[in-house]
Amino acid sequence: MHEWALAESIVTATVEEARKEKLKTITQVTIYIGELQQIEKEIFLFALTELSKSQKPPIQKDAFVIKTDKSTLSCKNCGEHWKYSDMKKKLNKTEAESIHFIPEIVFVHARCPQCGSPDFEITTGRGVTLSSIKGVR
Amino acid sequence: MHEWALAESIVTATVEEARKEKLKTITQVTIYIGELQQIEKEIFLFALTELSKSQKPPIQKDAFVIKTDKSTLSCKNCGEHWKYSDMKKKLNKTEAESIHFIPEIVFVHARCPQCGSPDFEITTGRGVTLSSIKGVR
Amino acid sequence: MEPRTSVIENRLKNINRIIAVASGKGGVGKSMVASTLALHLSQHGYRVGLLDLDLYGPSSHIILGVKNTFPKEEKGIIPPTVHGISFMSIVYFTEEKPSPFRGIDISNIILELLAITQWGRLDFLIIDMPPGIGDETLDVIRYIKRSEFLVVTTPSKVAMGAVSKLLTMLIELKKPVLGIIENMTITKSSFIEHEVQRLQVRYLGKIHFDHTLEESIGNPDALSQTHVMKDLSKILQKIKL
Amino acid sequence: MEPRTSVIENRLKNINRIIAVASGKGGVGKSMVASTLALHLSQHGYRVGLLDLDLYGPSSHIILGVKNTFPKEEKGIIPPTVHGISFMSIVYFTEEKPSPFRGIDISNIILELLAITQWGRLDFLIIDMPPGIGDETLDVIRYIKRSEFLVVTTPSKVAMGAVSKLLTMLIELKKPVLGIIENMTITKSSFIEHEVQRLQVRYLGKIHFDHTLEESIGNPDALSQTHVMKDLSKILQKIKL
Ligand SMILES: Nc1ncnc2c1ncn2[C@@H]1O[C@H](COP(=O)(O)OP(=O)(O)O)[C@@H](O)[C@H]1O
Ligand SMILES: Nc1ncnc2c1ncn2[C@@H]1O[C@H](COP(=O)(O)OP(=O)(O)O)[C@@H](O)[C@H]1O
Ligand SMILES: [Mg+2]
Ligand SMILES: [Mg+2]
Ligand SMILES: [Mg+2]
Ligand SMILES: [Mg+2]
Ligand code: NI
Ligand code: NI
Ligand SMILES: [Zn+2]
Ligand SMILES: [Zn+2]
Repeated sequence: MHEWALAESIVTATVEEARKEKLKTITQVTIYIGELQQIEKEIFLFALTELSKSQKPPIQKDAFVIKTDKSTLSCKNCGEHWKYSDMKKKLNKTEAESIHFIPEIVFVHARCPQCGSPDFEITTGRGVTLSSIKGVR
Repeated sequence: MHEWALAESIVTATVEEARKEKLKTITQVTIYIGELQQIEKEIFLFALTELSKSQKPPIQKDAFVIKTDKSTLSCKNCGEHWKYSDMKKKLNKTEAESIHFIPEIVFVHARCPQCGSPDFEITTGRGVTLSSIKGVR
Repeated sequence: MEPRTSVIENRLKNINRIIAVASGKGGVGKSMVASTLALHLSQHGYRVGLLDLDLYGPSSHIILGVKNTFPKEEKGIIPPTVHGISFMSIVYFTEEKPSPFRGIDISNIILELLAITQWGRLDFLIIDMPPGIGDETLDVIRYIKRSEFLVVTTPSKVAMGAVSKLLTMLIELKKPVLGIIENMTITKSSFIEHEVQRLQVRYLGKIHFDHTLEESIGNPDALSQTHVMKDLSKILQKIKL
Repeated sequence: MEPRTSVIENRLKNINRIIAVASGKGGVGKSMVASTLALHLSQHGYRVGLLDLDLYGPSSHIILGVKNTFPKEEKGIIPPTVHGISFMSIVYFTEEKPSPFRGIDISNIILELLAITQWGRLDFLIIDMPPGIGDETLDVIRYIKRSEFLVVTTPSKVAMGAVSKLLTMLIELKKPVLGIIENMTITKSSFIEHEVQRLQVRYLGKIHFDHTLEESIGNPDALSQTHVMKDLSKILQKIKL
């Protein structure tokens, strides 16, 4: 349910940007959610819709387009690339929940599957990003 | 004259890469030097040529193409973008020399011209990079 | 577009004052001062939050004896209350395992924590800073514009070397510096006081080296009875805290 | 392509052993141990280099009293010799100004220093590490594969909290750990010794808290006569240094 806080960041950023761009109505907001963060899409969309009510400029009810970004990781030590989906099953519930709150916690609870190093990076699909906003001027 | 050490890194990396790619001769090595580092081009080219002698695979005498990369900086605090060439005159000789050795020393001796923050980044033209290698297999 | 930065102001808007306990140098007592400051304020009836931003070596939970708690998930995360203090730390998520984070990770973690933590209404948010002038310090300056700095040093030349650098930067950036606390003094010396005067920052006083402090670590009630707390309280009077 | 990484091995190839003095925790005496260790080795006839990688709060130059020197530019940069030690530090370039570096900058600086410093032939290179498990530690592990770690802690639970994390990581990564030094002991306690045993790392002994140490800072001849140097020498015998 901390999805609400992230939804609020999206709505706030959207409205800020729309004001800068002098939009009268916001018609489309495209959001990517990184697989790593394991956001509950329904809750997230519900929060977005609730928080969008009575914003200025108004956000159309069906404006939100949510896409999922596959998480890929790569190792600085050995160069290996891998997918979060392959690694996920090794994490227990508490570990996965911690990564849900803060994606970088993956460096605490996971290792490069090839060399065992914690010195890897999240190449794609970290968390929630605002990709584009469309509207009418 | 510490250009020699950087030239050595280029030659070592070039030879490593050429071996990986199973090249028999190295015909072209394109190098970018970031303006920020104020590398002496002649000395650098001289060092490259000297160090290239008796390498395996051999590096052709006129293989090196050295291009200069303009240095641009941008501020994390206020968003300002600027060029190193505009900022350079504010640095004294010792400061410029320190940046010559370690480009990141620019964060010690320079500030964002708009807001005065040291929290800016080097967007382009930091130091020496190896851009491409061509050869015959 | 980075959406998290937009919501930070909103998250902090019901907090009256934000005080970062910083130093530049490690091991000078930042965490000890931050924790006892938070305890002191809470005991004086203020609503207090404590945010441990030392992500590699979080210490405030050790000093305050925080165990077996976890934030509540509710429109964000709500920090558990520990001895009257709303306490947030990376330790809830790391389970005391090593945290091999690079700078970019540190920055992302701080942004995430600031974006999702629901502090509610607070009189004071105390931030326990790590050493250095790296991503944590730059991000506090960048994202928490109204933070005030309380700077801790020890009497040593070695400590003051790093502390002067932080002070010089804070002064240059016109950040409010509440003053300098000289911690762990043993012999009489005015070295730090002089150095601080030279930098035109307020010297707040000394906290003496307390040989029995270690026994009180992990026990807030005992901590409140230490000489450290007594010395700190005197110092805090000077800045009306 | 990053050319600098390719030349590092070449730069370090004439160095017999590389010892990183680390801790995870700040203010425990890493710089003091690194500096006195370098002095000790140099006085025993070894060729020694000392690299201060604490880029925010470099301290070794303060402890050794290094002043008015600058590296020589010659096919790279040659560290000045200070009391027999080839000494390299960011301080040559920062002139004691603040160093507001982010993680990516730290990584770039370390790479640049490793690529351009011409150490020549050395028996030992000692690295004075900063606190934390951040870019510096990860880069030493990444780029200096044969580094051995000498870990410093104080007797405190707070210090050991951070130190255990570093140790756990070094053990997991199978890095050689020479052992743990317990620094600044005042009272008798076997807390650290027990903790260290639990982690199956070698406990090397104690360096007592030295009330008069501060007077010798900046003066290597005086430092060599301190109790700290005496305690350290005993410890070093155990690991044949
Ligand atoms: N006034 C004091 N007297 C004795 N020990 C102290 C005092 N202040 C702090 N300490 C101890 O010093 C060590 C470093 O303190 P800590 O708060 O962890 O420093 P930092 O957060 O700056 O790294 C800890 O072991 C702490 O218990
Ligand atoms: N054995 C000791 N006795 C007394 N003071 C010490 C001792 N070891 C270190 N110190 C002092 O403790 C402080 C921290 O030491 P330092 O080497 O700077 O730690 P670090 O490098 O781990 O941050 C310095 O002021 C130093 O002079
Ligand atoms: Mg990483
Ligand atoms: Mg910067
Ligand atoms: Mg601390
Ligand atoms: Mg140090
Ligand atoms: Ni959630
Ligand atoms: Ni040069
Ligand atoms: Zn790997
Ligand atoms: Zn700016």
